[in-house]
Amino acid sequence: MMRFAMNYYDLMTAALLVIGLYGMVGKRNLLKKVIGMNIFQTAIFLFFIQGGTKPGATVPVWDPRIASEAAGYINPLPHVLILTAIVVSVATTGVALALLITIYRRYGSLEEATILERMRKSS
Amino acid sequence: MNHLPVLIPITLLFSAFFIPLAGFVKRELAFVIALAGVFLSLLFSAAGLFTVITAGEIRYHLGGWPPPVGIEYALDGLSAFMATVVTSVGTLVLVYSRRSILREVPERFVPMYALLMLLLAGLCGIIVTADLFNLFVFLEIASLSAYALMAVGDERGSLASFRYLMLGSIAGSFYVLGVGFLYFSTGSLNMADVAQLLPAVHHSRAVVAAVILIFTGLGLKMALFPLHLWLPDVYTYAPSAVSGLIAPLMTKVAAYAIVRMSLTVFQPHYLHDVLPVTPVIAWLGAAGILYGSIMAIAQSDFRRMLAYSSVSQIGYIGLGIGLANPLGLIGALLHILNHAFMKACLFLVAGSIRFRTGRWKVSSFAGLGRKMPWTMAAFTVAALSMVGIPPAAGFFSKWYLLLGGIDRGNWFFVATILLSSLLTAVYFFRVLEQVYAVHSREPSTPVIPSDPPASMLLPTVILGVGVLVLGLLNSVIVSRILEPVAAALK
Amino acid sequence: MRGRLHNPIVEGVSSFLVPFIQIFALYVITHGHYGPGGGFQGGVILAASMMLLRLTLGEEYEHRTFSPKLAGIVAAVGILIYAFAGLVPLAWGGNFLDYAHLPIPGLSSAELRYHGILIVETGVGMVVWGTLVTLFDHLIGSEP
Amino acid sequence: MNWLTGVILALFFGLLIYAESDLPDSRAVTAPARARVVDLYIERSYPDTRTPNIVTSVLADYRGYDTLGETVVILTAGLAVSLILPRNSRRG
Repeated sequence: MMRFAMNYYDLMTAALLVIGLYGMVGKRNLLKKVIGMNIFQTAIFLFFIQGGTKPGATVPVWDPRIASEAAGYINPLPHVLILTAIVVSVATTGVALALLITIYRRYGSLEEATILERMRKSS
Repeated sequence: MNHLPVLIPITLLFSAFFIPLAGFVKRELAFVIALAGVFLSLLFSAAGLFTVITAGEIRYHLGGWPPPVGIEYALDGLSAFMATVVTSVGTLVLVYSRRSILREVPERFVPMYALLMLLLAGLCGIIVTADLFNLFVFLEIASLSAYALMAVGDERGSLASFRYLMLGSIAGSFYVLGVGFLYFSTGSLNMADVAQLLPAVHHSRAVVAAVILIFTGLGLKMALFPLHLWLPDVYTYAPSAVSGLIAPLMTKVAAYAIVRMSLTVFQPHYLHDVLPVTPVIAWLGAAGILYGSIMAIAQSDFRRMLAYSSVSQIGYIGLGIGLANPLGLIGALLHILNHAFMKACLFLVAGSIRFRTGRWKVSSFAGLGRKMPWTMAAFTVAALSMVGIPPAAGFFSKWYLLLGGIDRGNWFFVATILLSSLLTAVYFFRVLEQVYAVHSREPSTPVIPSDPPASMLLPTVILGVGVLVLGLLNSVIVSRILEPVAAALK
Repeated sequence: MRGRLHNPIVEGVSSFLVPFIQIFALYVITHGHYGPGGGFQGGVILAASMMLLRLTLGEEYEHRTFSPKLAGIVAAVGILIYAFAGLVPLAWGGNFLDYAHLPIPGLSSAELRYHGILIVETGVGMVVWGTLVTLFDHLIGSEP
Repeated sequence: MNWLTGVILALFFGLLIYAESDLPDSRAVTAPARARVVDLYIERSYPDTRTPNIVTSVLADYRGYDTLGETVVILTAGLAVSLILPRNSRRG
């Protein structure tokens, strides 16, 4: 039976992913594309983290009362994967901003149309 | 000595870590460490290839933990073959790059070599890994260094590289989202493990979405036909040494990842009968072949022409993968090898012309045949091989693709391959004619162009000769390395 | 950064706070074993304290204490710590990154792994610290 | 151009909803995401590494190579920015 009553997180993930993709593809300003990229990557973090939750489970830090009873802790693996994805997102944004600075210094604008037009004029 | 799988990327990583430190001491050390690192990695890859051929697959548990718990490296015929291709072309282009970088981007010599090594390490990491998420991490290492390396050539390189960064980050995010769906459906990240768990959830919608997302992401990285928009600008405005390294390798490793996905993770019949993934790749590849060749004919800038010819050659590889039969796969893998050598040679020729004359418009190549004899000889060999003239390697990979197409019984693909050889001939003979037949109109060109210095000329010629040698050796390569790999498709 | 106005209150408070921020950062790095924390988070806090000084006390002063060259060296040394923590077990019969084969005498394999993780976390902390300060200097650095 | 982006976004949204409707509910005890690997992590993490924080033990030990790659990603970003934006030599 298709679980149509989708939980709230899946809907929010899909919405954020689409907003982020729109930001990257639809927007003409380069900085807004970078912001769109960040929204897109944050939505992926949400998707992974909410996939790892369990009802009534605590933070995955070993404590004697729960000991190694698996149902007591939430799933640690998505958290590990997301730490890596966050670092990748920071690195990509850093390089993107560096590129934006060189583009702005050379062409004086971040609007894609003006840049292309100035580029055509200068070549 | 079964540490081979991890030694291939690790040697590159260590040389990348030492370069910044050495750079503080003496600038020239950066090049020496880089060359040593890539050559050592080439030795390990060759040793790995030999061990795999004789003794079979090597499985390596990182951190000492067995697969589902830890990350696993697997060196089999396919990955050892790819690692050798990447490190051999990498070594040759690195030898070439010193003078070219000193000419074009002199003041950033140290970070340049550190990033070149990280790029190669990322590519080797993708090739050797058998873990889905680990592939994403090394894909990002390779991509990040490629974004930066391509932005420092021409002044228009920054915008081209920014667009490539946008599309590359979309590709990476699609891939990791697909892996996420796979993980939540099967519960494991190890490729072999997921392959066993998949049949149980074959018809789950999450797995279908995962297939679509993963193949779209890797297709974007591979610049398969409709997803190739970032490629022409980036290869045109990158420094010549960088495009000489990235053009032959980066898209091929993405193609390898697609082959790895279709062979190891998702069973070939699943991608052909249940989900029409391989037919779509085949048709996109065929369309890419034609589109790339036609656009290449229309170009006047030599590097942009090579970029569009790359799009069409990647179409061949996509077609080979899409045919999903042993002959097609052998054709695709052999074309990855041949095209890596051919495209590296062509881009190094472009870099040599730019190094000597600063020109890249094909119309201005008049009379270079006499003035740069050795470079143009290498160019001729590579051009003939691209067109598919027998003794050179290019003919044999197209031959296997033709057999694959016939075996599949799709005559449109066969016609596409034959037609595109003609189209390729058109734009390469146009350059050859310019280089040899046309006399340079200006009486004495301001700079008397002659062959570039030995450190640039030797790699170009070796690649040219290599294209011929690969042609002669193709039967050995196919029977010893590629046939066992393609057997999985039976 | 350009034309920075010397404001004694801002300078005083920030130079007073920075040491405590840095100690907290070291706590976060080493606390990774027992709770949320670890190399990345600690390294970022360390880098943030450097950035605070660069913003308030101006680059000239800061470059004397933590120059971009030193940031590069710290990052390189950090990654080498991590890489050698992976390479050393190879010589003692383990696989790459197998802390149980680290040559620290007198520790059971579990404690060896415990200390292996600590070494690795400090390496990561140094890399993140050095790299983020380099990123800050290049992105915020004035026109070349 | 924007009708094409509209089509792409609509297809993408449809794909996500289509996929998430069939995602195994991670709350269920038998969810595959847990059964296969994660229960091993939770049970063996403390005995194996004596570190209470299971995330750190998975991050640095079980999947330590991912974190090495991650640290190299940060290093690549630092080198990339220092390549794209050359610092003026005055400040070394």
